[in-house]
Amino acid sequence: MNAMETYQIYLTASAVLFTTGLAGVFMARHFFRRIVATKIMGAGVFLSLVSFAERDALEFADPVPHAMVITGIVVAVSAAAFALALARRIHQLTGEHDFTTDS
Amino acid sequence: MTLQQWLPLLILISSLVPGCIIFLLREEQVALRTVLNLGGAVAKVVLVAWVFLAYRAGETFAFDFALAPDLTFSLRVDQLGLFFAGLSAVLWLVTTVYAIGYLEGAPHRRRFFGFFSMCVTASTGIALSGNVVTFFVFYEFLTLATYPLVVHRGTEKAVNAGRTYLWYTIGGGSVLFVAVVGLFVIAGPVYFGDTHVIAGLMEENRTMMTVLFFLMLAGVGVKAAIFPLHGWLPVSMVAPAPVSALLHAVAVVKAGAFGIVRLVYDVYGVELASSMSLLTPLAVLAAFTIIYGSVRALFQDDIKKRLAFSTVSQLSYIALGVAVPGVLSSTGAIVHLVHQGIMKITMFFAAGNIAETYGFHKVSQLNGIGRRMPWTMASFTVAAFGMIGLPPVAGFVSKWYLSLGAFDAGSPWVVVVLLVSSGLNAAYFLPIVYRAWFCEPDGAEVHKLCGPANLETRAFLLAPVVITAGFSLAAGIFAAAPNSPLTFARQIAERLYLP
Amino acid sequence: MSVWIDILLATLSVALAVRCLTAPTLAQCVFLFFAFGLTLALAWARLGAVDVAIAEAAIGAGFLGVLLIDALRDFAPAKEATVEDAEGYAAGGSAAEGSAAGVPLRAGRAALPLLPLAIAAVVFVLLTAEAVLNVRDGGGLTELAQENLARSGVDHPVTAVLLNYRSYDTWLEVGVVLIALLAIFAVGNGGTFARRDHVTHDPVLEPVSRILAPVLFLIGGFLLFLGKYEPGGAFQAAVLWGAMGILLYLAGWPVMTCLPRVWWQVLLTAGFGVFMLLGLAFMSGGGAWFEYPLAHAGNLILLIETLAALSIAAALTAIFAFFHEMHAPDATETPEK
Amino acid sequence: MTDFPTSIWPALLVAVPITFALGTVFFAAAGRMWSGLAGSVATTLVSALAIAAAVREGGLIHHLGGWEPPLGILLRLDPLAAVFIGMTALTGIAVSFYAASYLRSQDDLPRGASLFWPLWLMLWAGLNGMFLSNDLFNLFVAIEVVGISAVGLAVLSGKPPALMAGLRYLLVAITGSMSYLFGVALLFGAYGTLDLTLLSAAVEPGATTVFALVLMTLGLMAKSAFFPLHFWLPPAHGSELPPVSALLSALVVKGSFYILLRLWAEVFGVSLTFAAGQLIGVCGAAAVIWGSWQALNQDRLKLIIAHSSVAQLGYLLMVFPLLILAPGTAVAVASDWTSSAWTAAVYQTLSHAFAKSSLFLAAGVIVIAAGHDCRESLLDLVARRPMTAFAIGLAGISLTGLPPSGGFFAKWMLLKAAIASGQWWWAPAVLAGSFLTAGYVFMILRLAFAPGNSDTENRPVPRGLESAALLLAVASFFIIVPAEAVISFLESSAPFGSAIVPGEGGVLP
Repeated sequence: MNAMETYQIYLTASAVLFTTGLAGVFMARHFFRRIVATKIMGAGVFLSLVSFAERDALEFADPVPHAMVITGIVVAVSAAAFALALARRIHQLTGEHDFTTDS
Repeated sequence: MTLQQWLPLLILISSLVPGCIIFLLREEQVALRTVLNLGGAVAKVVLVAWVFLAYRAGETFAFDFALAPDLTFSLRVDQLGLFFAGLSAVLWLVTTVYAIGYLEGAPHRRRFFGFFSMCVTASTGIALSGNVVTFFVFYEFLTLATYPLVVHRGTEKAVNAGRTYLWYTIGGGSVLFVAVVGLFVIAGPVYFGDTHVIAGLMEENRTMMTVLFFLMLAGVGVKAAIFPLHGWLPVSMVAPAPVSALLHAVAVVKAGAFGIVRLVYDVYGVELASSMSLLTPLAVLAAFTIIYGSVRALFQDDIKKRLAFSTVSQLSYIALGVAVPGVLSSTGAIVHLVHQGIMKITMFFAAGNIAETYGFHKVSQLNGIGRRMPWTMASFTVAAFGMIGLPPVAGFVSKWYLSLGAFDAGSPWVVVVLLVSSGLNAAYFLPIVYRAWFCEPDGAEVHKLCGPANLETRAFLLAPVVITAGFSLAAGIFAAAPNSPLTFARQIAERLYLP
Repeated sequence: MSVWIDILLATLSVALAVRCLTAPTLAQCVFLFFAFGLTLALAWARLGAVDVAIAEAAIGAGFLGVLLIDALRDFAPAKEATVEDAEGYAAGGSAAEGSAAGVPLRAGRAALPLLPLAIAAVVFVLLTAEAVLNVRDGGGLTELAQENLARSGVDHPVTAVLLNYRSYDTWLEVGVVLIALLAIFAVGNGGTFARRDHVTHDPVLEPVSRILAPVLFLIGGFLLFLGKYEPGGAFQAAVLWGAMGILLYLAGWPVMTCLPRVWWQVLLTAGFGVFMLLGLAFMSGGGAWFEYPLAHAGNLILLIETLAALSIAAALTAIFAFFHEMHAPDATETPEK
Repeated sequence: MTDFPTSIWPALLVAVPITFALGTVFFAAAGRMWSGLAGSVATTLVSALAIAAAVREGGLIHHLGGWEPPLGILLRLDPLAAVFIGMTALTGIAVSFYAASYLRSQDDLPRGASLFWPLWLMLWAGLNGMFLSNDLFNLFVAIEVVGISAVGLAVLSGKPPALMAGLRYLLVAITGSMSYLFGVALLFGAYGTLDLTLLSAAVEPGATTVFALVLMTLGLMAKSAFFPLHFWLPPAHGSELPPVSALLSALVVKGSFYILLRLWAEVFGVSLTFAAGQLIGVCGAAAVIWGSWQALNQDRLKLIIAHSSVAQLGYLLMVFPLLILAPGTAVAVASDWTSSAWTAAVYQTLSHAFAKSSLFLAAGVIVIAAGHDCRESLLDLVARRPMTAFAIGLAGISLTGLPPSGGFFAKWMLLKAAIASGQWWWAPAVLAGSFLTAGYVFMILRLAFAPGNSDTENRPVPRGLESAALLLAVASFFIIVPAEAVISFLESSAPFGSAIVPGEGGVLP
C-alpha cells in the first residue's frame, strides 16, 4: 500500500465517482437526483485533474489544472442551478418530478 | 463562344423562363400567360429547327459549365438528342394548345402552366445532355416538375396517385444516383458517345460494370415502365388529360426510353453491351412487358387506363429494339420513340375530348360517339390502327423494322412477340373503334349526344388531336421521304454500327 | 499514516456519493451531498489545492447545497406520501407516481436489469481506474507557469493562470454564470421579484445578518486581495459576498428591489463586460486580447477580479432569490431586470 | 497552422456578439429587439470581414493574452472554422430577423421571451468561440456557453413540454460535457498540454488515448444527438419556439460535430482503427434509416422535421469510416476519396443547416397561420401560402438530395467517397435515406397540394417570416454554386483533406 502515492488513491476514487455519477444520471428517476448525479460525475473529473496536478508538482502543484477545476466548478454549478430551476418549474406546472410521463 | 454555341441553352431557356414568369404572374392574367406559353413553345420549335439546320451544316455545339467539382453541366447536340428534342418541342407546342383549351376556367392554372413548362425544360434537357451527370440532373428535375402536375387536381385519388408515382420515380432516381456515382468513380465524367472510355475500362472492372449497367437500367427502367417497374403509370392517369399526354407520350416515359437508348448505345456501346450479354435480360424483360401490358389493357373499361396499359406495352417495343443488336432493330427502336409519341398523344387527346365534352370515361359508354365527334374519333381510329400496326400508319413502320431486325439478328422469337402483341392490340383497340362507329347510342346517352353544337368540341381541343393524327399518318406514308423520322432514325442507327 | 487519511477520505467520498444517490428521502440526499462536497474539499486540501478546496466548499457544496435545500420545499412533500407508496408496492409495483423519494433508482422497479448493469458498472470502473492510473506523466505546465509568473502581474500561480495565462476561459466562465442567470429567468417569470415594501424582517436572521453580513463582506474582500499572493481570489470572494446577499435576503432586507433596475443590470453585467472591454482596450497598442501592460497588470487584474466577484455575487444572490420566490409564484410581482 | 498571421478578427468574432448581448440586457422588450438585431447585423458584418481576411491570408490566429501555447490559448481561424462561422452568420442573420418579427407579432409569449436576444447572441459568441478554439479546455467552456444558452433558448416558450424536453437536453448536455472533460483531464495528464496542435504532435497510441477518445467521442455524440444518443433531440426541437428550433438544429448540434471531426482528424488518429470508423459509420447508417422512418410516422410537422435531424446527422457520421484508411492503403491513393469525404462532411453540414432552419421557420409560419402544426395545418398550403410552400419544397429537395441542390452535392460526394474507397456498403444506407427522406418531404408537399377544409384557419403572417424561411431554403439549394471556391479554400489547410492513418494520425496526402 505504501507503494501507492497519494494522487493515485484519489485517481482511483475519481474513476469510481465518475462512474457512480454516470450511472446515477441514467438510473435515477427523480430530477433532483439526476442533477446531483451530474455533480458527482463532475466531482470525479475534477478530482482526477487535481490529482494530476499533485503528481506534476515541483515546489507547488501545477496551477493549470487548479484553475481548470475552479472554472469547471463554477460552470458546473451554474448548469446545475439552471437544471434545478427547470425541474422546480416543471414540478410547479405539472406536478411531475421525473421523465416517466414524457414521451 | 458564338451565339450559336448558346443555342442549346436557349432551347432550355425558351421554356424555363416563361415557366418562371408564369409563377410570378397573377392567376387572372390569362392573356399574358397564354402568350408566354405559346411564345415559348413556338420559340422552342424554331430554335430546335435552327440547331438542326446548323448541325446539318456541320456545326458542333457544346455548352459546358462547371457547376461544382465533379459536376460539369454539359449540353451537347447530336443526332439522337436532336431527334428527341424535336419530338419534345413539337409535341409540347401541340400539348400547350390543347392544355389551354382543356383547362379553360379551371383553378390554379398558374401553377399548372408553370410546372408544365418546367417539365418540358427537363425533357429537352434530357435530350441535350452531354454527359451522364447532366442527364441525371434533368432526369430528377423531371420527376419534381411532373409531381405537381400529377396531383394537380388535389383529389384524394390524385394525391394517392402522386404518392405511388413518387415512390417509383424517387426509388428509381436513387438507384440511378448510386449507379451514376459508381460510373463516375470508375470512368470519370462519361460523355455520351465516348463508348471507347467504357470499353477501355472493361477489362479490369467487368463485374462492377455489369452491376452498374443493371442499376442504371433499373433507374431509367422505372420511367420507361418496364415490368415490374411500371406500377405508377396506370395509376397516374388520374391527372388531367394534357398531363397524361405529357406523361405518356412526350416527357416522362420517353425520358425513360430515351435513357435506355442512351445507356446502351452511347454509354456502353451496343457492341460491348451485346458482347457482355447485357442485352438478353433486357430483351426478355421487354418482351414480357409487351405481352403483359397488352393483356392487362384488354380488361380495362376505363379508357385512360386501357391507354395506360397500352403505353406500358408499346414502350417496351423501344427497349426490345434496343436489346436486339443490328441496324434495323435500332432503327425501329429509335423511330418508335417518335411514332409511339405521336400516336399515343392522339389517343389521349381524343380521350380527353370525350371526357371534357361528354363526361364519358368508360369504354362501354362510347357507343355511337363517332357520330357526334367524327373528327376526334377519326383521329383516334387512325392512331389505333397505327398501334395495331396496320399500314400506312406510323406504327406499321416501327413494327416492320423491328421484325426485320429480329430476323437479321437471328431472334425470330421477337417476331412472334410482336405478332402476338399486335393481335392483342387489335383486341383491345378495335372494340372501341367498333363501338364508336357502328353501335347505336344507348338511351341514356342519346339525350346528351343531341345537344346543339356547331363544332364537336372547342377548337383548341380539336385542332391538336387532328394535327397529331395527321402526323401519325404522314410519318407512315412518307416514311421514305428525306426528312421523315424514319430517315433520321436510320441515319442514327447506321452511325452506331460504323466500324 | 498519512496514506490512511487519504484512503479514508477517498473511500468516504465514494461512499457518500453512492449513498447520496440511493438515500431514501430527498432531504437525506441533500445532506449527504453536502457532506460529500465537504469531504471532497478536504481531499483537495490534502492534494495541495487550497483554492479548489475553498471553491468547492463555497460554491460546489455551499451554494448549490443551499439551492437544493430550497428546492426541497417543492419536492419534499412527495416523500410524505408513504402510505400511497406502500399501496403502490402492494398493487404490484406502479410505484412510479409520488414515490420518487422512496424509489431512488430506476432499477427499483425491477431488479432483473440490475445485474448486467452492475457488471457493466464494475467493468467500467475497472477500465476507468486502469486508464486513469496508467496515464503517463505528461509533465504538466508547472514550470512554464512558474517561469512566466514575473510577467503576469500576480504572485500566486493559480491566479496567474485564471486571470492572465488563461483569462479568456475565466472570462467566458463569468459569462456562463450570467447566461445561467438569464436562462433561469427565462424558465420562470422573466426575472421578476416580489417587492417587499412592507419589510418583514426575520426575527432570528435579522440580528444575525446585522453582524454577519459585514463580516462576510470583509472576509470576501480580504480573500479577493489575498488572491494576488495566496490561494483565494475572485470566485471565493464572490461566494462570500453572495452568501452575504443571500443572508440579507433571507433576513428580510429588500435586497432584490432596493436598487433601481438599471443598477442591478450594471451590477450583473459589469464583471463580464469590463473584463472583456479592458482586454480589448489594451489591444490598441498592438497587443492581444486580454494582454495587459506589465506595469499595470497587477492593478488591472485586481480591478477585474473585484468587478467579477461583485457580478458573480449579485448573480448568486439573484439566483437564490429567484429560487426562493419560485415557491410562491402568486406573490406581488414587479418587473425587475 | 501557426504560420497564419496574427489578427484581431478572431477576437472580435467572440467579443462583438457578447458586447451586444450585454447591451440587450439593459433594455425592455422592444429595445432588446432592436439592440439584438443590431448585434446580429454587427456580428454578421464582423464574420464577413473576418472570413474575407482569412481568405486573403489563408487563415488567421490570435494569441489570447499574448501567451504562446501551451500556457496560453490560441484562437485559430483556419478555412474550416471560417466556413462554419460563415454558416453560423448566414443562418444567424436570417433567423434573427425572423425572430424579431416573430417575437413582436406573437402576443401569447411569456414575459421572458425577450431574453431570446441576450441568450442568442451569447450562443452565437459561444459557437464562434467553439469554431475558433485550439484548446481542449477552452472548448469545454465554449461548449458550456453554447449548451446553457441553448437550453435557455429552448425553454423560452415556458410550456411544460418544452421545459421537460429542455431539462432532458440539459442533463444530456451536462453529462456529455463532463464526459468530454474527463477525456481532457486524461489527455492533459498524459501529455501536459491542452493545445490541439501541440497535442497532435505529442499524442501516442495507448490505453489513455483510447479511453479519452471513447469518453470524448461519446460525450460529443450525445451533444450532437448522434444515434444512438439522439433520444433527447426530437422532443426538444419539436417543442421550442420556431426560431429557436431553427438555431438549435442548424447550428448547435453542428458545433459538437465540428469538435468531434477536428479531434478525430487531428488528435486521435494514432489510436483509431479501421473498425472504429466502421462502428461510427454503422451508427450513422442506423441513424439515417431510423430517423427517417420515425419522421415518416410523425403526425406533427415540427416532429417530422426534428426526427429528420436525427437522420441527416447520421450522414455526418458516415463520413468517419471514409476518412480512416484500411490497413495497407497508401495515403496518396486514398486522397481520391478522403477529399470527397471531407467535402461531404462540410456540405452536408451546410446544406442541412440551411435546409433545416428553413423548414423550422416555415413550420413556425404554418403554426401562426393555422394555430397548430398537425397534418391539417398543411392542407392547401400551396394556395394559401405559396412562398412558404416553395421554401419547404426547396429545402425539402435539398434535404432529400435531389439535384442540383446543396444536399445533392453532399450526398454525391459521400457516395463517391464510399464507392471509391471500396466501402460500397454505405451506398444502400445513403440510398434508403434519400428514399425515405423523399417520403416525408413529399408527404408534406402532398398535403400542401391537397384542398383545404373550409375551417382551416389562415391568420395573417408577417411577410418577413416567410422571406427568412425562403432565404435559407434558397441558400441550402444554391450553396452548390460556390462549391469550387469553397473547396479550394478549404483545401489550403489541414485538417481538411487529410486521411486518418491508424497508428500515425491525420496525414495530408
